[in-house]
Amino acid sequence: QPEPQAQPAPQAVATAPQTPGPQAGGPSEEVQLAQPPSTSTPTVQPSREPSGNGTTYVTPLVRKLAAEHGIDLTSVSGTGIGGRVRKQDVLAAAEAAKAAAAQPA
Amino acid sequence: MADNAGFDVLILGGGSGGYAAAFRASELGLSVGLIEKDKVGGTCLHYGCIPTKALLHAAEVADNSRDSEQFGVKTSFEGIDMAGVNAYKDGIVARLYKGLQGLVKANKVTLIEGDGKLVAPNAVEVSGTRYEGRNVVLATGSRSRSLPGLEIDGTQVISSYEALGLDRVPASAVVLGGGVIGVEFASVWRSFGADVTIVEALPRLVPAEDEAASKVVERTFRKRGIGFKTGVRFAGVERRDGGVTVSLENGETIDAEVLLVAVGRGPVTEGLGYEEAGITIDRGFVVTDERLRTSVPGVYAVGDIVPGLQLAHRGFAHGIFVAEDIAGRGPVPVDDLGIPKVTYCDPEVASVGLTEAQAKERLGDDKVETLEYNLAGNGKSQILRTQGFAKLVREKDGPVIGVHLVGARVGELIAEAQLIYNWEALPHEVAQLIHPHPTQSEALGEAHLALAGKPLHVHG
Amino acid sequence: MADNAGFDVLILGGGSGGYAAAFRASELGLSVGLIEKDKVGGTCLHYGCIPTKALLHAAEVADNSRDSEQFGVKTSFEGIDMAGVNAYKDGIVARLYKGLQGLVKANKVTLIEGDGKLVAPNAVEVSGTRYEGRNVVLATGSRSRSLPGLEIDGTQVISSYEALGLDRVPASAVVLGGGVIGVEFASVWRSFGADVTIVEALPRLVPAEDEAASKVVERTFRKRGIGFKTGVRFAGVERRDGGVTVSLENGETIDAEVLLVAVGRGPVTEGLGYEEAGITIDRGFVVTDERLRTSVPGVYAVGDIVPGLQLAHRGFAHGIFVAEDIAGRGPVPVDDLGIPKVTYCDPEVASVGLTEAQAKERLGDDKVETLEYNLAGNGKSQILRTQGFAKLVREKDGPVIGVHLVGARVGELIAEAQLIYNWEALPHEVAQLIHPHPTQSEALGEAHLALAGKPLHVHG
Ligand SMILES: Cc1cc2nc3c(=O)[nH]c(=O)nc-3n(C[C@H](O)[C@H](O)[C@H](O)COP(=O)(O)OP(=O)(O)OC[C@H]3O[C@@H](n4cnc5c(N)ncnc54)[C@H](O)[C@@H]3O)c2cc1C
Ligand SMILES: Cc1cc2nc3c(=O)[nH]c(=O)nc-3n(C[C@H](O)[C@H](O)[C@H](O)COP(=O)(O)OP(=O)(O)OC[C@H]3O[C@@H](n4cnc5c(N)ncnc54)[C@H](O)[C@@H]3O)c2cc1C
Repeated sequence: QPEPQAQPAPQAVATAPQTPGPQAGGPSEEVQLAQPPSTSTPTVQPSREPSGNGTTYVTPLVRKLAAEHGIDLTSVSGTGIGGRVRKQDVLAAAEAAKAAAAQPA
Repeated sequence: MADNAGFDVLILGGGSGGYAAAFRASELGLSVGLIEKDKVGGTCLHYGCIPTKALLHAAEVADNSRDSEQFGVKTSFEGIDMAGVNAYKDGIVARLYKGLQGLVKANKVTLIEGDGKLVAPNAVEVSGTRYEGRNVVLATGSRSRSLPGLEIDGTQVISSYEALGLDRVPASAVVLGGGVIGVEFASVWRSFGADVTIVEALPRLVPAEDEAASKVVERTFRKRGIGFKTGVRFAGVERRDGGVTVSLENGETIDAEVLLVAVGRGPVTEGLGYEEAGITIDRGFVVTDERLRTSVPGVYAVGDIVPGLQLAHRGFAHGIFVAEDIAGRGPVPVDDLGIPKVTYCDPEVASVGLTEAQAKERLGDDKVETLEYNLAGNGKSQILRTQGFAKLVREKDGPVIGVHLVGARVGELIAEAQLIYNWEALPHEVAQLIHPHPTQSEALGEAHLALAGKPLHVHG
Repeated sequence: MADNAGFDVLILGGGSGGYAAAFRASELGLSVGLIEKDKVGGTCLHYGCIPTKALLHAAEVADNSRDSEQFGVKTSFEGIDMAGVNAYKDGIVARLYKGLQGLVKANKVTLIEGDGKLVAPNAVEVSGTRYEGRNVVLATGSRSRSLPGLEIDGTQVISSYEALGLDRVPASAVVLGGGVIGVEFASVWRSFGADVTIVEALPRLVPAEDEAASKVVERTFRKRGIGFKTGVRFAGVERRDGGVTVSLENGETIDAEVLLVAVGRGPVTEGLGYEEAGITIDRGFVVTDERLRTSVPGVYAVGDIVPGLQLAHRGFAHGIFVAEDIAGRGPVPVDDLGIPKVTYCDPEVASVGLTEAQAKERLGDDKVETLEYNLAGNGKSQILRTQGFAKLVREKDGPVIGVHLVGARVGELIAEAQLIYNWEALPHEVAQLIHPHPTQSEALGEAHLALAGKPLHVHG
């Protein structure tokens, strides 16, 4: 698809009149514009980093499934996008563990 | 269909709890008799959830019209046509009632119309006919309560039932009780133009909710011109021509056209043969174990007659649970804490799980972490011009154990929160996923991002 | 703050993708330079998501006022005050922009204002000054595309950019393109009173969505008086005094005041030194692997310049991912399929995961099960007088792999669906939990109940 000739170039964006709009009659909350609009009040400073395995992608449902089957998630290699551990990975690991246990000593 | 001599499941009361049990039991192949003396659908459909939410939507439309200029829409608001509002409300109810009646038929549930009385642990008598069931489910629901000595006369001193039938907007009203039903009517009437004053004995409005939610509701109500007196007890009411004078224990008096009594709902269990059949009753409620079994084998209870949250969807969950239990499916008991609650006033309040105070009481102050995300940072809420927050309560290093929301339309957001709570999600598990922009649901996403230590649109 | 000689992360473009990368990198202790030639916030905040959603809300208010009588609210709708609408819209943008600028400061991001050009894999030149970064993130976003030979003149033939700046409601408009942006503007203008005709070359409106969604949108648009021609290609436009005549390949012509070209957005990557630096470009887009690495080590790309969904929250997710990747956190890549999509016309369309057709293509016809729950059975949707559905697509005996919603306000419901999809929930895992009554979110609950084989309020 060729770039069209007369695209509104981003430059045009910057120079186009920015109508601030008639703010004079605005409701009183407009006055609060001077304040940064969003505030978050953590009553306790949240720990900056998640505890535990905060960077591995596990969903609560997978986590629970793993717990049910006694599977250590760090030992499971995920087949999901980017190595996500999926439910079926946990089930497969559980199967494998069962098979291994059934193996004659 | 079973003969009278024996349904698999015989259900007394066709409200949310009763009909849910009926449908589910029937799906599971059981024969079902459902006894209802009024209309299937019960309180929720006919005198509760549905008609009140229709009024609340009409109220929203009115507010929108009144405030339309701030959005650049030129409108003149000319008032409320109460006959029109009622036609709309009744139309919604009628339509859903029709649908529900169709479902009763489709599910092959035998509907037994009439006033039932338990005459044996396995039998209910209706207009002289005895119906038996291998299992009996009590689902007779609840009705408005009042205070000792305060008589509901239906015209000047009314309950939600009469309030829903009013053919006019009262010029002024005192609402006794600042819980769910009280604040919802106060909100509607205010939007319809009435002067409203809420009287609540506890120190805050919506006292069952997190304290932070009460604060926002109170602040917004104040702005909306809804009067309220909290921490004050009702002393008495004097009926006059064209109105009432309500007096409070602190000596104050308030004049109004009507007094709405919204101090809670009590179970409908009296005179129905329950105690005679040996069923343990406590302060009018039917006592059950967590599997909703009463003290008499084969007799279950569901819905508002079981102590706990009085909510239609709890009734549904109870009904489904009991049907599955009877069918031998071994379902998991319903946990009241995992049930989402919505208060539909403007602003809406929605929550699931523990409040901050409850969490601290259970786990200890230092084991609880909370985070409040202000809707001022949420684009879509700004567009709606609503204020409020999303507040998370988590067990330190553990899952989210409470979610509290305040603001326009937030009732729709608690469904997601409910999954988070019930699936015991950790904040970072939610934070990994990005909510659609720009929606109000982003507030939940941002709150989880922040609680997971990776705030995005958050001012410190 | 780093000297010019070396930021840890140097980001070119301060839109959703760029600023999210900046904030997250800074939280992780990295020094950040963010280059922006226009305004931080980019397309989404200033010319995209936010202003369009403000217009859509004004449109909702207008429709509500017009239709208020059916709710018993007496209103006379007197028209649109476009200056007022724009003041409202610009006020929202200004407020959020102020907030975002505050966040740039709070996050200690060095904002470099000006037009940047990549002059080496680790360097960007802005107004003659060279800035270096150990890592460079390209985030230059997208702009409206047109068709070959169709010139956007900014007054009669316009893009979304000019459409957002209009100081009047056009009496009539042809909208070229029935995708997200096209249907949103069509919806707004119709609510504002314009005659609108959409022209879409593909066989249906919102062609990226499930076919069932297109059907409801088309039916509702027809009722709303929005004209549309699908499966027809644009042939040309003739500019006249006071209007345009649009001709189609089938020989038809349509006269209108303006022609809005909404045929998609193309990446902004030309003339920025990308190819010269050795970065592989494909049809204008920057090619990356799933970790958003370009072909040149140390150079990443995020947001609309990366092929895939063009959505602000995908930009956020990309930005966060890249920052965490640079910080060595090993984050999990962003999966486009798990990103919720919302189209904010009336009725809204929202989805996540696969459409029915996509699922069948991937898994085979007999491996896919679907369920559509009609909003006619949903009390709250009835109260809002909206129509639509919740449709689930599941892998047979497996998880839910697609959720599709149509109806007023359903954009807020897709956040829950997104968890269901991304957490690979089975229908019965969702069905165990009961949604609050009466909400629109119940439709999702009912759909899962039905798909799990335990329908509650479902007509066969
Ligand atoms: C104003 C108001 C607003 C509400 N809003 C909401 C809301 O938004 N969301 C929500 O979740 N909940 C709401 N509720 C609560 C909700 O209505 C109840 O929780 C729900 O109806 C309880 O269901 P149930 O089946 O236990 O009882 P009910 O719905 O009360 O049903 C009991 C049924 O039993 C019948 N019955 C009683 N005795 C007999 C007898 N002897 N023989 C035959 N039939 C008998 C009754 O006629 C009735 O139909 C509201 C309630 C009120 C009053
Ligand atoms: C009308 C419309 C409605 C939309 N609605 C939605 C919606 O509701 N929801 C949604 O999710 N998405 C929506 N989008 C899409 C959304 O806006 C984009 O997906 C998002 O903005 C992409 O973010 P980005 O950071 O990749 O690019 P952009 O937001 O385009 O940001 C790129 C930034 O880079 C700057 N830049 C470019 N080149 C240079 C340079 N050489 N030097 C310095 N700076 C430069 C630009 O000025 C710009 O600020 C909408 C888009 C439009 C047009």
